[in-house]
Amino acid sequence: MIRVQTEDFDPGAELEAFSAGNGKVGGICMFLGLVRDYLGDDPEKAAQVRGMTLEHYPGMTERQLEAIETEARSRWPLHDVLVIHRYGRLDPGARIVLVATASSHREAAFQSCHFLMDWLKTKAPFWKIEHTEDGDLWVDAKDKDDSAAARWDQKK
Amino acid sequence: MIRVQTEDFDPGAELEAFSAGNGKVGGICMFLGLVRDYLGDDPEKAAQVRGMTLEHYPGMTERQLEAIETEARSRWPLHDVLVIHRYGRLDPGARIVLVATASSHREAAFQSCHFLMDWLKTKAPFWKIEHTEDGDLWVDAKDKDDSAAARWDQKK
Amino acid sequence: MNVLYFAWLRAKVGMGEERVVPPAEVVTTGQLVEWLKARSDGHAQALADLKVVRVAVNQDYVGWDHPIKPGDEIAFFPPVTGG
Amino acid sequence: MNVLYFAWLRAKVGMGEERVVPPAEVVTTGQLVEWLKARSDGHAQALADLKVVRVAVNQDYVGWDHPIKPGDEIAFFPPVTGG
Repeated sequence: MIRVQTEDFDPGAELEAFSAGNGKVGGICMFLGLVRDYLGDDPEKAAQVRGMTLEHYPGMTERQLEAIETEARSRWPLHDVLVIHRYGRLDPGARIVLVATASSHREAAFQSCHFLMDWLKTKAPFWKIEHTEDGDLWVDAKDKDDSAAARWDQKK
Repeated sequence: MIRVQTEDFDPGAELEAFSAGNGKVGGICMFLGLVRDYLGDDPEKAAQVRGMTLEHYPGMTERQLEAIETEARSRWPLHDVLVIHRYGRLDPGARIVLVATASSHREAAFQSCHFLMDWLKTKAPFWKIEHTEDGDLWVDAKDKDDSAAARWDQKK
Repeated sequence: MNVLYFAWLRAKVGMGEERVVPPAEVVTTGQLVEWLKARSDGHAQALADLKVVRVAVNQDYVGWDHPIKPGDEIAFFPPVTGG
Repeated sequence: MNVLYFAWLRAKVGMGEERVVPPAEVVTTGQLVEWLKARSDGHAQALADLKVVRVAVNQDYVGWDHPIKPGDEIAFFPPVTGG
């Protein structure tokens, strides 16, 4: 299931609903992405980020996320998939994204969750603008996100 | 943090406490292992497992899990690590194990969580006995668990 | 056709959406870019370096030689940074 | 020294723990196994195939040539199946 929303979500409640009652599920892998309080890759630039705003492309976002979910389900035997992605203004520490996968086997759960995050990072039309002491900065896409996503092409 | 216990745990509450207040955490990866209701690798043998009992080696379990946590922290930049493993009698669907890692970067969170589960599977002294319609069966260790753990040796 | 701009492209163009009717010889995404760049300095700046611009037609990623036709929804935006 | 058995080894030996005082020439885990096997049919069965037996001395995994001494805690168990 795909959800794109401005509202916060409760990872515990989502997890509880996600795993409920399917006796074939042996493992659930979940990834939770949060707004960090520092810029770029340097934790020493702490407390410089006052928050961020996530813009997205309504319609295309859902379409791309559904395509990514379909791809994951075709590659691994999954009982369930959940992707929640927020947009709008987010404070430091806020939840941005949750991806969860349920499978009979831990390896499938881990790999599919990792795959979903990597593909989401490079294919879902979201853009971040960081609100800092020095003004607003559009976040640049990272080469390492492209290479993280590309490794799944090789494994196909 | 390592916890070995008979009591159930609340993954949502654990996750909430785990991630609270560290603005440097950008990603949390969590794995939750559950008791499946079927035997071996065949979901068609459904509803044959009436539960299982997990035996462990008190003292050595905590010692080995702490060593695994230390190893994970030496390999990846982690802000926090949580491992909860239950023992005793567990019904189908029950939670067995929770592993969570928090890092500034999603790749480190994913890899370290995966590593912890793989090593835990081959190094933590737990043994499962499945209670089935046909009696009690000690679960055999799987070669694929050994090879899953071994790949982290190569990456070291 | 309907043209959408996101993130810093929207800021540079000065709007998020516009309806345009390019001449009949504009039949690919690449040709549309060239035609749009002549509309204003903002357009020209936003679309100056296509290495940092992605294009989608009807919400699917496409290349710069992809065909376009009246009624299409065409979106220009930077490489994505979600997750 | 204190010897512990877990899982099906415990079931075969018929107890989870025993205090033993092997003769002075028993100085490795492998020698201890041979000496224990003579104690009962249950011991012999439990320790018959060391390919499916693991040994820990003082709660660390060791091999079959690991030294042992009085006061050690020595545990025998099958390959682990937790997680």
